[in-house]
Amino acid sequence: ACGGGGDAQPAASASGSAGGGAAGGTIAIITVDPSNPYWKAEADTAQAAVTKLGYKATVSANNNDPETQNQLIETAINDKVAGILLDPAGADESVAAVQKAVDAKIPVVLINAEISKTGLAKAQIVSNNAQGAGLGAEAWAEAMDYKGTYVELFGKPSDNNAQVRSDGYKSVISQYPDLKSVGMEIANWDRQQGQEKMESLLSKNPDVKGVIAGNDEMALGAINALKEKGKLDQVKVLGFDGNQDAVDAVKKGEMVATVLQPIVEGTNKAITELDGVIKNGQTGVPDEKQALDCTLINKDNAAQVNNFQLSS
Amino acid sequence: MSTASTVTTTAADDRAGEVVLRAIDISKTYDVTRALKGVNFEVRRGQVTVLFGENGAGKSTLMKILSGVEKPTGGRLELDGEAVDLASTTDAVDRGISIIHQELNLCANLSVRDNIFIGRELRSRTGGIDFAREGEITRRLMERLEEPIRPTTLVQDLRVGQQQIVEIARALQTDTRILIMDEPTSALSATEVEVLFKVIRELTSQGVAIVYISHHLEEAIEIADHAVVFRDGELVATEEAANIDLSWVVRQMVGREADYDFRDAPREYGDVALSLQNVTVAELDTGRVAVNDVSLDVREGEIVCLYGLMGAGRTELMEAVAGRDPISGGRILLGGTDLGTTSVKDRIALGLGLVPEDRQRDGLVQMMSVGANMSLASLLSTVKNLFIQRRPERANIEKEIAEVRVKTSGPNALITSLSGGNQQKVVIGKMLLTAPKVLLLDEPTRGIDVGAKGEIFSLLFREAQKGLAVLYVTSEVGEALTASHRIVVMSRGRFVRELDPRTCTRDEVMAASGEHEPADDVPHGGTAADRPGGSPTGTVPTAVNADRNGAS
Amino acid sequence: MSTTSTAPAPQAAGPTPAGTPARGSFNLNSVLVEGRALIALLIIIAIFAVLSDNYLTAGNLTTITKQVAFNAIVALGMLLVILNGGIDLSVGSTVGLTAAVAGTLFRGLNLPLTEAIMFPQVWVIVVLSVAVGMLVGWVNGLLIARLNLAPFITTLGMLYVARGLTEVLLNGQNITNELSGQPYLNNTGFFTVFASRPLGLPISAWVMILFAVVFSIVLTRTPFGRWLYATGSNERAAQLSGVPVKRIRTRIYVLSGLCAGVVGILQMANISSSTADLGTYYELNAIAAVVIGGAALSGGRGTVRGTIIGAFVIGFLANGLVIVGVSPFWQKVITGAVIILAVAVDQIQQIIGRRRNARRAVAAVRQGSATKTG
Amino acid sequence: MSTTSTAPAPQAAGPTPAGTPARGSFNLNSVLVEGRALIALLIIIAIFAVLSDNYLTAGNLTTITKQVAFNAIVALGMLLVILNGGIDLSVGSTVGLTAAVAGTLFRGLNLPLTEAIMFPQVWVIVVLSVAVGMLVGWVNGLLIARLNLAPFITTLGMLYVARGLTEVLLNGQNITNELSGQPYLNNTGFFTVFASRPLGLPISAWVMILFAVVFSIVLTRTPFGRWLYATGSNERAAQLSGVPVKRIRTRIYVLSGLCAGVVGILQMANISSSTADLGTYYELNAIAAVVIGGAALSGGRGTVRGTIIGAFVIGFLANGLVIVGVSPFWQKVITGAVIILAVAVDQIQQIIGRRRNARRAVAAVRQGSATKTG
Ligand SMILES: Nc1ncnc2c1ncn2[C@@H]1O[C@H](COP(=O)(O)OP(=O)(O)OP(=O)(O)O)[C@@H](O)[C@H]1O
Ligand SMILES: Nc1ncnc2c1ncn2[C@@H]1O[C@H](COP(=O)(O)OP(=O)(O)OP(=O)(O)O)[C@@H](O)[C@H]1O
Ligand SMILES: O[C@@H]1[C@H](O)[C@H](O)CO[C@H]1O
Ligand SMILES: [Mg+2]
Ligand SMILES: [Mg+2]
Repeated sequence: ACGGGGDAQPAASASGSAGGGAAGGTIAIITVDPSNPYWKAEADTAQAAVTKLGYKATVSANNNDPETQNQLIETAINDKVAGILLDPAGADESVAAVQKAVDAKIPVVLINAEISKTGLAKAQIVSNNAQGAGLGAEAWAEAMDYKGTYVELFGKPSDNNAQVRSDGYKSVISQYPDLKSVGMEIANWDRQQGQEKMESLLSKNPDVKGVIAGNDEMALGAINALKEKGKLDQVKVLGFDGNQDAVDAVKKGEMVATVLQPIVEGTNKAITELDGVIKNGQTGVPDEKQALDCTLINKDNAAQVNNFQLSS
Repeated sequence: MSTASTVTTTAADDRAGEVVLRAIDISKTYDVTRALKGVNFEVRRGQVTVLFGENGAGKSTLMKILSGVEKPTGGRLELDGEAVDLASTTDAVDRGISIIHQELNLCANLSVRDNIFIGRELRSRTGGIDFAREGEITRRLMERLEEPIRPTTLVQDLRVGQQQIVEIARALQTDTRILIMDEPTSALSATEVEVLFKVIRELTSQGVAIVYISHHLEEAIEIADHAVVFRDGELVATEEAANIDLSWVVRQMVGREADYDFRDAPREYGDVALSLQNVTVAELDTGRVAVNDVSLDVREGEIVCLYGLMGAGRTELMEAVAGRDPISGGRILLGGTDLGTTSVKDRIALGLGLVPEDRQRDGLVQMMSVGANMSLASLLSTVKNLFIQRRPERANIEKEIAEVRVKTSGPNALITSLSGGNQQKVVIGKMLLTAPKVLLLDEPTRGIDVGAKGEIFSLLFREAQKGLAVLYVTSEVGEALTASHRIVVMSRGRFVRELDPRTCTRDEVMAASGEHEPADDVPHGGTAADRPGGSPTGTVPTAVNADRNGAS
Repeated sequence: MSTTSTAPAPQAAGPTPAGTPARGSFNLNSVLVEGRALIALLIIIAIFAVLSDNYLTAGNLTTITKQVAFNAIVALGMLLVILNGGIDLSVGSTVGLTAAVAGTLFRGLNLPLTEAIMFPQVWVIVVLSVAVGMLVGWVNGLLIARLNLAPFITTLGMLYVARGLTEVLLNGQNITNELSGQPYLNNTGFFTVFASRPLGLPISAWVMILFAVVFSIVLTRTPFGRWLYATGSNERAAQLSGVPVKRIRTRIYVLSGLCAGVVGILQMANISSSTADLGTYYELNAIAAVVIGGAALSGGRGTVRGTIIGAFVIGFLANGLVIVGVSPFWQKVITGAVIILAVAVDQIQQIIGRRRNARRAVAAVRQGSATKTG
Repeated sequence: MSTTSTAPAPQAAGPTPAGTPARGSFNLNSVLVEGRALIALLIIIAIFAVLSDNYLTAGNLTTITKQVAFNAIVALGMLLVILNGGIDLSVGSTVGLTAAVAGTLFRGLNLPLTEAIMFPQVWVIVVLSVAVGMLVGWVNGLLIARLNLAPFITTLGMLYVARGLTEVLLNGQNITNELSGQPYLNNTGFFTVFASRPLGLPISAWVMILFAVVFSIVLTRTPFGRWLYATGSNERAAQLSGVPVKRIRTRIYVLSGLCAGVVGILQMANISSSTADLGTYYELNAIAAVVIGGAALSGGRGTVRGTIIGAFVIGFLANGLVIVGVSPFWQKVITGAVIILAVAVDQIQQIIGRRRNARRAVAAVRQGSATKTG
């Protein structure tokens, strides 16, 4: 398959008008796992925005599986959609899939996570996980008084963000030699697994002082385990995402902080840009990679968070 | 509910002979098979009605209908003169009809007691099972059947004969007015049959009606009050027991004057084909020595019968020789080569095959066609360039179907559509197709009608004539005496005696097996002592008994 | 030459455990098959106890027991199904669905006509949700018993259906805060009951004990139990004996759904929320527990005690691997290996036993004939 | 009245394919059991074709075929295992492990003594990785055939072991860029071969066709095939007929591992990387395909054609649901329901057929006796 040299702009608009169904054609929204509140917000936001712009929307989930993603992209191509909004399953693994859509002259905009090649997607709108992790870790370290033992709950290993956040945490924590890691377990972004792993980690380290979790669900699981053992007072927990349960926990002082990913804002932006490409051949934004900074959520601003948006 | 194991009726029964159950114009169709065609049949109080008929004649089908297992496609039943509709086995049991099925229907993982009371548990005051009472009743039933099995023994630890006793006990446990026994004795020893007959007489004297089916014709004639003969789904003859004899039965069954005399002609034997030298077989799970240091030579063209009682260890020996189980001592030589630890497959290739005892479990591949079953063991002989060559395979199958005279619609018919006897012929044909030098057969005629028995033995004679060495197991003396060149008697894992069937007597054979004491302390008129043997030659008209001990 | 023994016949006199006849017959089996599970359990405990001081502490044992309880309760339902010769792959999804239903009920029911929202009381919520679990089981049971569908594929289909319904119900939202209820809605008290710890043991452990005792009695002392063992071993024979095989089959799937439903409620209390993923993979853990506990997947063999031990094997292992600090990747490898080893143990034992049996038997024969000839 | 006719008996006259005794007997089965799969397939295609214009396009059919191919190849291995009366839950993990091994080999082998890194050539990588898949199958086979362990629990254990090893190998990282190879390392060409599309069909589809043809011939025309059906239906009888049952059993697990290994390589080319999750849940899809295709989980019944159709049922359904735009939550519900319906179809047919047969028989008898008496 030859890559269809040059830019695909005219063809893109052509395929846009060719797209069947609704007036503006169909936009395929491929999210990761809408049974997780975070991605659910992403999918819902996208769907609402797409519909508002007069397109028909199909929503599907790749479950972080590149193969499923491949299938979904190919199906979208066959369905002659006008554009694709994709939350990619893996930075490297998704390159080929995006390439396929580009070859079929269908514009793709990426949301939430990036791919390792530029020049394919029209835009890559991601929250800055490294920056967010830094923010969170700093706030947590401060709450820890820069000393003490801690454990880490790691997300799904196949999801890039798990490693990025873990690395981001560590780059901050490594500056404080008195913070000591005494255990790391994988809990696959999942609340129940987070709780079970935390229970066992607590047996191993009864005096642990802190928990850093790759996302809010695992952090909330850890909080449950700590509550049950009556140790929540002595342990500082850090989450990531800014989902509603976590924000509530922050309000109650159960969680030190979480990091809000501006997913609603980012998704709206992504759809606007995709619409731009379909209608005018351009996103209207100069850069392909657009990192949206994350916001630290602590007791001070927790009350202002609603559905992944911080009202000021 | 009276749960005692006996039936409460007066011993002196004046109403004996009354018809209690009547089947009127019963038909049964299985898809395309018409198993019963408008049968009228009566069961009489306090009497034994015996059913005769070849395999597939429809006997079991009728019994299943009488006991609520199957529903007829036409006709009706009358119990005590009133129409009944038996919706299920429970329904039938509630009306006093129980059945001992032809196939064992036990749960191997449960105890004897649990099997006997399953489906009609005795409850304790708390609502749970009253194990103590159930156990006690079981114990008494076992005493009555003279089989000292503990109520808590698991059925899987019993030998087949004992399992059959459990089946019988289960039927006795209910309040039965009509008891149907479909081949209850196929795995029983002569002693056990005697006990059963004693129990049957007790029951009839109490007014219970018995329906009895067996392919051991003499045994059946002995216990009969009425005889009924089935052929091809139709009831073809009814007669009082006083007026029947073996030849009448056979004539009615096969529909013509039958004269099966399969005594093989004497002939020269060839070299030693199979040689067992001090063979010992231990049951691996238990360490029990099933076969204890036995030696035997079988020559080409010779037919050796291995006679013995249930549990003598014959099956273990046969399976070990066939290579399924390892021997733990001694040597097995086939045409001079030590078989060592060669596999079943290699032994078949070398010319040694086994027709196993339990054809459903070990002989047939139920999901396959007649043809595929037939060619299974000899498949490699039709392989060229890795592929099965269809035409030669087909030719082999068709030749063998004709050779062993399987009654079937063709090689594509499902094996399960054949009658038992025909299935058995397929299993034998399968092994013959491997061109064996030595053929082992374990109870090749169990549950098979006279006609088929005769055919199977004449088949063996023909093969032996061509040089095949045959070693077969039987539990029927008649069969041992008439269809073999030599009898080896096995008892408790050992070969206890070798006999010449032309010179020895029935009693000698049985005595050697430890089956019973000499024939005078017989409870019932002398003949009952003999294990009634429905042998092929036993069907020779009238003079059977005189003829018997002489043999060719 | 007293080789024999299995031959169960004449030693009528022997010391039969009178009084407990029923148990007697199962005991023989159970001792054999539970043996391997117990051995595995003891080895695991010994190894980890040596490797970590924090393993055999009261606190950690309580933690393990709590985690084990969820799996054990599901496994008890699975045991019934497996005894019947079936399998239930839908239990994990049913756990999730039950919790989702309960969560949704806590959030209040929109009554269609009145525009009002109804908030059921806690006990009503619990009963209704567990009933949903039973309903799933009932559908399984009907399909399997009445339509004769293969249990594996039926419950596999149900695995997807129930998980999908869970996601539809939750619609991507976790239900958390509503679970506490509101005094003015009259639906508080959920956590008070289900997160309580009578005598220091979490409620899930008590439920496990209760279920184990009840199931054990049902299996060994009632006709239903006997019938279940019978259907799993020889369905036709059972049917001809008047055992209502279809009804039993339907019921055990309902009971399996009940167990899953109860665990759904307990887990919801445990993690203080309903999430869409809840219960994923529970079916595999439950099956592993039952089989490690000595049950035969072909039906007819298995015990409550073995199943509980099997669940503890898995629980002690998972916890120990974390406590000892084995890398998370290797944890999976070891778990898989232990599952295989646990069931391989008695096969290996048997093979060794067989060899020895054969040797002994032959020795006995030789000696016998030597004596005779000599 | 060609309805059910499970009883295949005497219609001797019928057009039985003479000269093909074995096939003949299987054909009868296969027509019956594949019937439902075909019906399901046609219904699915019809529904979606009506709902979307883009469904029955050449492009979409090619896409579906490619997607189906992965599942179908794994399912063909699973078919062998199921014909034998077993099950292989480890195939999904084996797909992942094979891809991980291949990826690792692309990254180069650290030779311990020389400090050098060795880069094997592409064909060596492919052969070695597929061999790893076969090795996994061989271990399964040994445990199941020689130690008599239950296939379900053995391969469940192996599911964990292989997935764990995959994660250990990848250490949580995905391998992507190395797969293209480097000219100076002599390991390029992987994608050229495996991502090519001869005659417009992706390579995976060609492999599926190749495997289907070969397996079909093996099953119907060779002793191995005949023996496999025999062992699945009655192992004891097969053994006494000289069928090497243990060897066959071992081999089919090796073949199942081979299929999984090949899919591992194909998938790696398809998604251009090795990931730790690759192949998750493949076992369930493969089993569903085999069973929808008419195989009996108890063994001895099933065909290549049915399995391929079964895989297409799943593939057409998954694709159609996305094209039509059904919500992801409901997709699961529908998928589960279709799995159940697909296997229920012929049961329902049979039940209806049986009723009719019974009615007819009664009528015939009535008429018969009427004639007689009349
Ligand atoms: N379930 C069934 N399905 C189809 N055909 C059957 C079924 N049961 C019996 N038949 C057929 O019905 C006929 C009568 O069988 P039945 O079992 O009554 O014979 P039988 O007289 O008891 O023979 P045997 O002496 O071998 O026990 C046979 O042709 C048999 O193949
Ligand atoms: N599957 C089995 N499980 C346990 N014990 C068995 C099994 N098969 C046979 N036995 C035991 O082996 C012994 C020998 O029985 P077997 O049936 O082989 O003897 P036989 O001489 O062949 O007699 P027959 O075949 O006529 O019953 C019996 O005591 C029986 O209990
Ligand atoms: O950003 C998302 C969310 O944090 C989710 O909770 C886990 O996966 C990450 O990629
Ligand atoms: Mg019969
Ligand atoms: Mg025998």
